[in-house]
Amino acid sequence: MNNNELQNLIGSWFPNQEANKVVETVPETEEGAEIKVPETVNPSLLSFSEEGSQFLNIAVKKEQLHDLMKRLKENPETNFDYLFCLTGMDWGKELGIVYHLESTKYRHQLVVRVNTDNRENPNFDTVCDIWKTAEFHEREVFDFFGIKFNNHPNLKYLFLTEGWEGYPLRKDYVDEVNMVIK
Amino acid sequence: MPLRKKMEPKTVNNNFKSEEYFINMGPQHPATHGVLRLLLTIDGEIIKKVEPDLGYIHRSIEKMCERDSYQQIVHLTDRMDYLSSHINNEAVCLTVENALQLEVPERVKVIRTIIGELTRIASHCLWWGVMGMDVGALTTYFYGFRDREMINDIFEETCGARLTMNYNIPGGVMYDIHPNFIQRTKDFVKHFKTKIPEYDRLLTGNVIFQKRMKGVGILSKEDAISFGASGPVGRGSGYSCDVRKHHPYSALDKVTFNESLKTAGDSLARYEVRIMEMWESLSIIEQLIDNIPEGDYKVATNAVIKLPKGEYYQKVETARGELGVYMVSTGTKNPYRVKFRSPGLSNISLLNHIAVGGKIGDLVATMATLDIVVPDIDR
Amino acid sequence: MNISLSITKTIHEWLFSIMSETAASITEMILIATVYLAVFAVFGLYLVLLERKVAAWFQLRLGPNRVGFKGLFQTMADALKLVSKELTGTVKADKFLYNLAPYFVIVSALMALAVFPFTQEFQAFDINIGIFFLIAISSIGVIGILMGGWASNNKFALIGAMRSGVQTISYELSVGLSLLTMVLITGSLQLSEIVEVQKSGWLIIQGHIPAIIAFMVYMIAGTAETNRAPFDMVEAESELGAGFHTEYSGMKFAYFFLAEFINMFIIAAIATTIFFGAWLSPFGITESIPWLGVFWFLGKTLVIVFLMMWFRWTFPRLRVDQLLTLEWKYLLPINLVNIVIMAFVVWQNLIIQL
Amino acid sequence: MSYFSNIYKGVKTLLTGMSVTGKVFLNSRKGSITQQYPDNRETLKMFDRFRGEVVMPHDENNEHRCTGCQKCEIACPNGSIEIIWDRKVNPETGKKKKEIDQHIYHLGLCTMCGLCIEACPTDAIVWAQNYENSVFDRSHLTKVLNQPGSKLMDGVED
Repeated sequence: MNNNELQNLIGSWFPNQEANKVVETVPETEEGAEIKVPETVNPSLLSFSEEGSQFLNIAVKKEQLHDLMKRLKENPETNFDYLFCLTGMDWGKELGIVYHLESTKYRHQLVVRVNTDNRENPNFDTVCDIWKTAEFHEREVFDFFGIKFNNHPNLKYLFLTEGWEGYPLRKDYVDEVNMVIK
Repeated sequence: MPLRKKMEPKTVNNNFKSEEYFINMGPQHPATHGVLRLLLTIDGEIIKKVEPDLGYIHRSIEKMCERDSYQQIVHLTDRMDYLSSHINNEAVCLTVENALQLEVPERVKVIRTIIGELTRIASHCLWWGVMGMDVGALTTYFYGFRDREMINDIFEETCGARLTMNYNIPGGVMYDIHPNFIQRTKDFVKHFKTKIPEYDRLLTGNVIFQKRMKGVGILSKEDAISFGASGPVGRGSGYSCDVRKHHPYSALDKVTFNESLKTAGDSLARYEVRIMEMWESLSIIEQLIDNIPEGDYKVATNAVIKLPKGEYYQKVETARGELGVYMVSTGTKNPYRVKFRSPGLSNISLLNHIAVGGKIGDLVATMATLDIVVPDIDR
Repeated sequence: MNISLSITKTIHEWLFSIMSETAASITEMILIATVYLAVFAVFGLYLVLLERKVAAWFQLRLGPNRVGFKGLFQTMADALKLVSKELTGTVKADKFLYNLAPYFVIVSALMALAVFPFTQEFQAFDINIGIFFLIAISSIGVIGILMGGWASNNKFALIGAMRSGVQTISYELSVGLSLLTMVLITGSLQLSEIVEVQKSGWLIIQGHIPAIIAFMVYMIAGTAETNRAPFDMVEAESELGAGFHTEYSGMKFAYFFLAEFINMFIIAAIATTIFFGAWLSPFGITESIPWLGVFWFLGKTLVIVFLMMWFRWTFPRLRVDQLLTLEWKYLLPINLVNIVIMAFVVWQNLIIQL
Repeated sequence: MSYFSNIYKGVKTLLTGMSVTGKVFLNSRKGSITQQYPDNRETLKMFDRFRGEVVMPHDENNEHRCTGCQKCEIACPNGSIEIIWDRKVNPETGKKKKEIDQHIYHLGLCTMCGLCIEACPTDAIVWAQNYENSVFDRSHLTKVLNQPGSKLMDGVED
């Protein structure tokens, strides 16, 4: 499936109803795929972009993250069964996660991003019930960005020692002793 | 910040059943290949739970990349998966070249591919030796090293270093290949073709080894995909995940080779995939070594490389699996964020899944077939 | 040997002339024990050197070649180093058992040496239950290993010790039964008599097929008895670090180490005595010079020791359950059938006598 | 019957394995792959591209090619190179010219990546094939590459 088709299909899962209303009644059938009107996508839930990246990017609200991911994996047309990269990001004001997905069946790739501007207590839903590899990668993100994952089975420091202060990969992390800044 | 506080060991809270006990395998343990620590919950000899505790060799290479220029990042990747350092370098260089839309000469592509495949063989040689050692046949180690030394000599002559070569630079390779390179490589290929059958006779066919490996540490294809297994670990489970096939880079689209696949998913399958891969790498080298095109060995880049604003992702197949480089640039001379998707972290995460229910000996053998390099996991 | 024999005879007569009979025989025993101890401690060190050299030659290496001529004093230097090292131990170890274990292991190893007939005369004790004594003694050593592993207060050591217990208890069955097969021919447990029987052909030739099977079973079980690769579950350095002697250092570790090599020598020496005619030369070529027997004995033993080293440096290690499978599903049934075959051979007098 | 064929096959594979090691054992006199390092210093020759340490070659007039442009210092990822320089007046032309005072190289920090030598526009620094870098004190690893009293070769411009 190329990027356009993917965009249409995924967009159809989040039809544009009134803003702020959490989509609960997603259409069960896949007929929505044929309707080629991207404007139907609810812009407050989902937005697409291909700018500055070789993949199709989906920015999703964190409330919709788990829902979207589950559908991406389980829908037979998308079938994104391989999470090949899970990256924590510090965008300055916001913290976020970038998921790189691939389908081992169709070999199409997709990037899903989710951001939050809550730097004190950032949290997202875990996806490790969807892809088991996410367990360790989410723990890595938890180590270095302090992003918490709801429902994660074993969320504790993976690399850092217990009681480490600060989140080393955030941009505002300071450590005069160990960091050499050029 | 006081350093002392950071050095305190992690405390462990486990609720045991009465028969179960707890063993701390590592960080200094012969089978963990470095400083990996495994917290084992054991019932007699049966493994109940394996919990890897990582970070003993974490150097925060990703953070260091954020302060380094694009040329300087390359040499840091040598220190991640030091057994396939050339391929790691290549991954970063390809990312930068793609971002700059720089077309490197054909000669560079071929050189990179040949050295990459030699790296893969060298890595598998070492793995084979260590694999034998982990199951108790100590002699294999030296036989593996004998053949690996020849590759290291080739590297030293051309790249100037044996392990952390830093031979790739964005835009090409650092020097042209040494005049002896082609002859030495051919000699090696000839030599090694007689040695792989010897490997098979010494270890693969051995009845004890077969018994140790067959049906141990079974990983199904679905789990392999879900755990993000890549490289020989994934291919041993019948999961076609060779980046060289699916997303060919450098000169790999010009050669023909088979993807080594086994469907059993046990330790023996992973072992056999690596042995098959050595044959495939030899065939790739043979296809390319006589046809290295003439031309420049690098194209000039600016002294200060600035990537256009955007995000770049490049995956390559290292000896251990899929290495991804995710680079975010804001247009300055340093990357905004670099993430290395290392094959080791995904592969170690499935250890608990496949080792539970086996014996301590099985755990060691299974871990050896995962081919762990700890700096690659920790970065 | 006449000179040395006359020396021993002189000492013997002198001892009995200056003190009472009881005191003299006790002194004599102590003297013999001291000589054995000294000789076999050094011999054990050279076995270690041999192992290291052989390993090196199997592994494309050179082996120790620095200390002394071609490295001949390497293990001596190592022993000196070990003597001078601090004896460390764990805080919560059971001190008494912890300290006792190495002596237990080394003493039980040395005790077995007493009965070997190095030549016709050169045998410290010729008891009439020689083989029985050897089997009994060789399985006592495991108690020392169990004690050491248990008392160390270390889980790796404990696992190693428990594996050792399981292994020795299983495999001493096969050792015993394979020797029993040969006893059917000799009809005696006394080692000197067994050698006497072999004057008309070594037992491995006399007993032909069942003897060869018994020898193979004995070699496998004997390698397992000494806890050497491919049966080194006890140490299994890639699994347990150092196994039962993880917490031992210095001389106590050296005792364990030495005992392992002396045990290997004992297993090979038993095989030599039972299967290959002890000090008898092939076809009686040096029968006229009886003291050459010691060289024949050592030569045959070292060939078997080399075979065990060859095993060690070639094969991967078995898993602990496969170890038991091998014993109880393969070696033991084969052994039992083999005894029946041997009994048939002896009954029908199918023995090959030269 | 498979019981006996298993035993037969098993023993056969074991003997095959032993034949491999046995062959090596018999050829052990010439097959050794180890080197006896301190003894073979004379014959141990590194490849000409071997990265041992960074040196600055001087000619017979004690002149080097370093103009003090500091490109190597910038290229170095670890801060192994520090250049102390000054502007001095050339007595013949009367022009002020950059001249190095000390080219300091911390071998202990160097990762042998070769970026400094790539960056050098005048080939003033090159790799040396020295492989014996152990010293008794860490401070010995900090080296000044330009010899005392040396000066810039004529005609070298960056």
